[in-house]
Amino acid sequence: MNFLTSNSSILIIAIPLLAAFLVPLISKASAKGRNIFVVVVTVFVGILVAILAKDVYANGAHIYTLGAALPDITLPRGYIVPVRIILEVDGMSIFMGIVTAIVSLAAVVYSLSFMKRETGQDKFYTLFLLMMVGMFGLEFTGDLFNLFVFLEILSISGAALAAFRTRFGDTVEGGFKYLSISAIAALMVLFAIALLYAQYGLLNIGALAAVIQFTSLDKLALALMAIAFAIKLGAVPLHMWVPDTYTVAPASITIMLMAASQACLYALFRIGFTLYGGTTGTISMGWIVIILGVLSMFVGVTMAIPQTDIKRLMAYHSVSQIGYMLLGVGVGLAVLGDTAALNAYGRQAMSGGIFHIINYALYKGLLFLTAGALFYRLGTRDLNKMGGLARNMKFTTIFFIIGALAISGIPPFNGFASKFLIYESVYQFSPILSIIAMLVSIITLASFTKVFQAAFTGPALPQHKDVKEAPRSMLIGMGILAVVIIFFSLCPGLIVDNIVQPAVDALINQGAYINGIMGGGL
Amino acid sequence: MAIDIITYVFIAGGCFFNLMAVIGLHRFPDFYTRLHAGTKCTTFGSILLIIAVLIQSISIWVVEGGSSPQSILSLHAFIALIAILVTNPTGAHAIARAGHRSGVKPVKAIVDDLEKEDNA
Amino acid sequence: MLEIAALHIIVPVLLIVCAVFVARAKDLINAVLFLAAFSLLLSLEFYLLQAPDVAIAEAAIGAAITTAIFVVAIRATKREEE
Amino acid sequence: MWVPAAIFLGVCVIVALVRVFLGPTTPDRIVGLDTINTIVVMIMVILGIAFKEVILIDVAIVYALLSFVTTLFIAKYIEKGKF
Amino acid sequence: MGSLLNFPFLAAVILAGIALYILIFKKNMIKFIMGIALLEASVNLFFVALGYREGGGAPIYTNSPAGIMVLPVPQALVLTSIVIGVSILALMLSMAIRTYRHTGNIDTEKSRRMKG
Amino acid sequence: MSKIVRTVANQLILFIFIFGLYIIIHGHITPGGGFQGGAVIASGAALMIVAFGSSRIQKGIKEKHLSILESSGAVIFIGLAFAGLAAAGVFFFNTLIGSPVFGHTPPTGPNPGDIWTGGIIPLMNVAVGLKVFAGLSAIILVMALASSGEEVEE
Amino acid sequence: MAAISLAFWNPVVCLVVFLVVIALIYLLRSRGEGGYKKGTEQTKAFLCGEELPEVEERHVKAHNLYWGFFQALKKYYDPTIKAHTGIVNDYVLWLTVITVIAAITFTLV
Amino acid sequence: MRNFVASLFLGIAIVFLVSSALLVHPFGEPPAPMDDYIIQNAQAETGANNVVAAVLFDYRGFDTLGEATILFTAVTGVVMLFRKKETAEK
Amino acid sequence: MRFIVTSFIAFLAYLLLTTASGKVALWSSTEIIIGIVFALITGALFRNRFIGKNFRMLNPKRWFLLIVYLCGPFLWALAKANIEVVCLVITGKINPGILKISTGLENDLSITMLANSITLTPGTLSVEVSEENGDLYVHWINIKEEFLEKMPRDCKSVCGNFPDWIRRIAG
Repeated sequence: MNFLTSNSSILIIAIPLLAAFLVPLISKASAKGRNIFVVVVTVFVGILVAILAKDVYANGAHIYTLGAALPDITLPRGYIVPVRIILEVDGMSIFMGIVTAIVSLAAVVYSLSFMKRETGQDKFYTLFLLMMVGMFGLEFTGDLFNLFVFLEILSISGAALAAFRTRFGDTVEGGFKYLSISAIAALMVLFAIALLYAQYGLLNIGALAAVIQFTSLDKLALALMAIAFAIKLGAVPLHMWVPDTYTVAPASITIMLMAASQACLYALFRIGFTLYGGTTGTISMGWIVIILGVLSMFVGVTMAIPQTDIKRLMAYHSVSQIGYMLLGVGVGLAVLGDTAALNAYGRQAMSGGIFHIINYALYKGLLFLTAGALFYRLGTRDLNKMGGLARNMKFTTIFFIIGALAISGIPPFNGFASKFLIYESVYQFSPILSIIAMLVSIITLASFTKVFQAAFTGPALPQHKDVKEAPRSMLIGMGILAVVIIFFSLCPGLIVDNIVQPAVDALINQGAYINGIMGGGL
Repeated sequence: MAIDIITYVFIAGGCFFNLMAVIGLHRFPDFYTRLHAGTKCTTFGSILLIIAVLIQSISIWVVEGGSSPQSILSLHAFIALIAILVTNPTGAHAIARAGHRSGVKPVKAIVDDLEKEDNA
Repeated sequence: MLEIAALHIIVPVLLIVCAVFVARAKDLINAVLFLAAFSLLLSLEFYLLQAPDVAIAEAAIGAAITTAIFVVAIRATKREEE
Repeated sequence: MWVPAAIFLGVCVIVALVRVFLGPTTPDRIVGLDTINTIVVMIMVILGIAFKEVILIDVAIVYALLSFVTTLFIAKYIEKGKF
Repeated sequence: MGSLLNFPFLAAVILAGIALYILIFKKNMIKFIMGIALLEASVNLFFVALGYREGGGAPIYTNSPAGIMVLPVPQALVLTSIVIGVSILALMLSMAIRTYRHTGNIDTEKSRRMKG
Repeated sequence: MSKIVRTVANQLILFIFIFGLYIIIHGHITPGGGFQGGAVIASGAALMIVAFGSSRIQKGIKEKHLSILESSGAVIFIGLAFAGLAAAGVFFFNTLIGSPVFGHTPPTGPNPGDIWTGGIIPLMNVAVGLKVFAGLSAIILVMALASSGEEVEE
Repeated sequence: MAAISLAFWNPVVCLVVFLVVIALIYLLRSRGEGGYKKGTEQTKAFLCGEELPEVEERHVKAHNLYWGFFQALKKYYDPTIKAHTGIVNDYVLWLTVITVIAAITFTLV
Repeated sequence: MRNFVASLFLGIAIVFLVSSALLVHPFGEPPAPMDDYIIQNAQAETGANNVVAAVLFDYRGFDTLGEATILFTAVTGVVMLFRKKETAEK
Repeated sequence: MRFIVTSFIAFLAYLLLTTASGKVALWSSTEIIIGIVFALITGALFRNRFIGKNFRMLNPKRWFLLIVYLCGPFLWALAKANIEVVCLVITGKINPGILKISTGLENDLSITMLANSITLTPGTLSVEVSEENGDLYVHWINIKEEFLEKMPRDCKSVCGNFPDWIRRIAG
């Protein structure tokens, strides 16, 4: 147990990686064994995340120096800068880790039935595990170049999976768009790393944050990194790949891509709060994040209404939902230097934004999975060809209702809790923004009413007479998310106090992050 | 000192042949003749330059004694020369064949047996 | 060391020229040719910057393998850029 | 003496590159590329001597062996062969 | 001379500019992928040029009094970056081939199916 | 390609292969290492593909063999990293430093001849070399097969 | 630390509200007509005595919903939809433009 | 319209890039707090003469693992894209 | 047999690459051990590629002749060829054409050697090789007029006495 606790951060990354390398070999032996293996690995990683979370919430940030004599020696003997790669898991990282773990568990269980009709499943599960590795690595690493490497793992595996069903022509198009955008964004990040390395000769985030001076090169690096992560998470007007890619990917991969965009959101916050947290750049960056957020909310939701492709509609909604997080955390970023404002409303706005991350991942994942179930049974994503499905697919309908109510912010559900935190605090910052946010929520409800009306209600169409309920493992996958949503809906206060607040503190408290690296010498 | 002068002569020769190669690329009318210049002259230039390298490093080797790394240097340069000698003419042959198959005719050719063969 | 500085100027200029030609070539196979030359000169530049490891990697991957997969891909699609 | 020779060969590369640019047909361009390959290998060998580093020559060997592969691929393309 | 000495940096960023030009204006998929390759190469060149030290030798212990050496870390990073680049190129080219099979075209505008 | 190219390729592949192995095993004392050597050998595979045609190469070595090779190379690599975790308690710890096998500190020189240095670095070089060779060859083979109209078997 | 516990939000309250809603639904349902049977004449829609249209025509299609909304906001929707061209090059152009704007912002402010 | 906007912003982007290249430290004189340590201690700590190899496999071995993973991912992706039958027969 | 020969040649190549690494006659013991291992791997992989159908190249006399040939007539012809090409570059007077010549050589290795030799030597370049018999199609940059009359082309005037040498080396 002690071994697991002290090594959990690296094991969370290394075990799925090892499993991914083993999957092609196991798959030669037996397909069923492979499925069991993948599920077991995912569950085990979930347990490790829980262990790590317990440790982090009890003892503060978890440091792991790779290749040193002991994991917590961050600085070499008698030297002032770190040399090796260091994993640093603080409250925010572990928060994102929990999101990733839940989403990937649901996705892998869902995939068992969903991908049954496809060939090349060993490739699918290999890439799936690699995508998990990419997300965990991106969230846990404390090194800039390592962040770039994991970003690339995430992009490549995500793009390959988005193009998985190659018999449809448009899947390849979606994958190509995602891969091009990711490659360019990753190269921008790499260029920014080069600019930072040129001045300070360092690559560690904490060590860089201690010495950064906000020269004009740093400003350029900040712009490059911020916009690169913004395009990866799909903020308007850089969101155009989102509908294309989310639409064509298999449903379980769509939710993984969604979690990937959350991981990039994390990277954006890490850059803004930790790396540049001590400089004067946070105000302008905060405003850029807020503007991107408001644009995302509004454009995303208005573009969603006219869509007739169910997954495309949901993809535009995810653009819109990301706007909430950007708005909430952006307000916190804009007032980071102003302690009074931070305590008055900034902290609350940030907790709203961060709480929205996990809520979004849950209910949006549930919605995408129900869309996938419809596609699995009907073979089409076109809303015009659907109708009256509530008769045949009862569980799917219930899950859809839960997700739709949660995303629209209807009071008992968890979407309302996080949105309410955002409305309340942003109102003190700027009333207009808050009103826009509420308006967007109303339009969201309207568009999901449209989906519900078009797909589930109405007269029973003759061509859907013998449509059956989705297979069991898909229902289990959706059920996991639905149960977590209901739990979060019943006691959001518990979640906010125990999980979200440490994340907010970790983002605000730049000194603790730096101290974790620079105070660990011999 | 004499060794230095010999080295310089070889270097000058190598540079001259390489220069002739690239000038030949511009002087000749079609690609077969350019291939003559581009292959032969660069190969011979490389031989001369590597001979210069060998002379220089062997002289250093003799002066400094057997443990000098210059011996490995000359050997590796020699391996590079062998690689060039094997790959260059083969590559030239592949290019010539590909060019002929893609339909490039020799300019001002007074006889073309291969063309006749293809037509026959 | 002035001569080395001269090489440090000649080779990057050649790199830029090659890149411009890559951008301008209408025939994709010519663009691949320029990309191969670009890769070669990039390898030389790495060599000049005293990075033999990177130069070997660029020579092997950039010159041989990248060109190979580009040529193969052009064979599987079409040659002309419209 | 070695570095000026390398610079001279660099100028030769420029001249050959003009042929690669002008070459009316694709085979002409490949001839130019092949010439550049050989000259660059020689530049690498010469600079290895100039820097007095043995290990740098390995790069030249790698390049001499592998530029051949590039040439063959493009040649096979223009003779319309199946890969 | 001061700014002229920064010429490798300048060359790298100009290459990035050319690559961006290709990425924005060239609608052929394979040309687009070449643009990404150029961008990759420019960033690599920038990185290695960052690590150069005046009069330094390669970062390998070959001479007995080890003299000045150029910085090793950028070279290691660039090695990683090169392999990443070739992986991305391979995957994108495969996708281009697939697109051509489905649509008979590799133009980004003519082969697209999704918009709006 | 023609008879001449085929013959030369048959002879040259031996030297490319041995040179690639040389680069891999001397990765920690001369320039080179796993990636470079693997890429050189993969270029040799590309040479065979271009000289003989991919369908003829495929009779000898199939994509699934390469895939197994690649997986095993990756498993060896991560296994070495796990060995650090098992032996010293830290992932990626260089466990073999100081031990008689691969544990020496090398003398300075262009090729000191003492290969037993570098801890796990030579082993990792071999693993990465295997992996890179198999991966890049698989990419080229699969793409060449696809371009000539054949598909990979599942 | 600012206290952000959603104190008004008690799980028990939520459960009670939920139960009340369930009870209301049950009450409403029990007050309904007892003689209702599925699949009989009762369930047929009554359209002024006219013949019922086909099932497909009775179902309101997705793209017909909110038609008036789009008509009212035509000035907004036309350019917005036109901006979503679906071409990768345009995506890169957007990326460049926004990066340049961000860089200018950071440099000036 | 598109061409004009694109050229304008491309120009500004290049101006930014060039200014960044001019603002970087002079060519050949990098600051190197991390690299100095590695150059001095690599031979003793890792037993490798090639400092780049020492960095690749020892100091930053995790990056190399990630990079090997990327190659693995790409190969899997390419093979996946060209697989033969795309639906299993039922 | 093939395995042993291929391994041996691989071992020699490896030794050439690692010269001066130690004390055991220029090589260190570890290098020799690793070289043997690599040579065995290489031999197992390429034994059917490297050595053709027969073993006539194993005769050391042929190797000796090869070295003599490379250093003697070949180098001389190469120098002559280059001077000729340089003259042509400067004057620009060319008279090209593609000729078919029968060499009378049978096996692949000798045809390859001949083709590569004449590519590098006076004014000639092998363009195409016949797959059935060993006929070469040669691009000649400066054809002599009197050569054109005879239809079975005279091999002697194109490639000098190379075929004889090559027959002795590899034929």
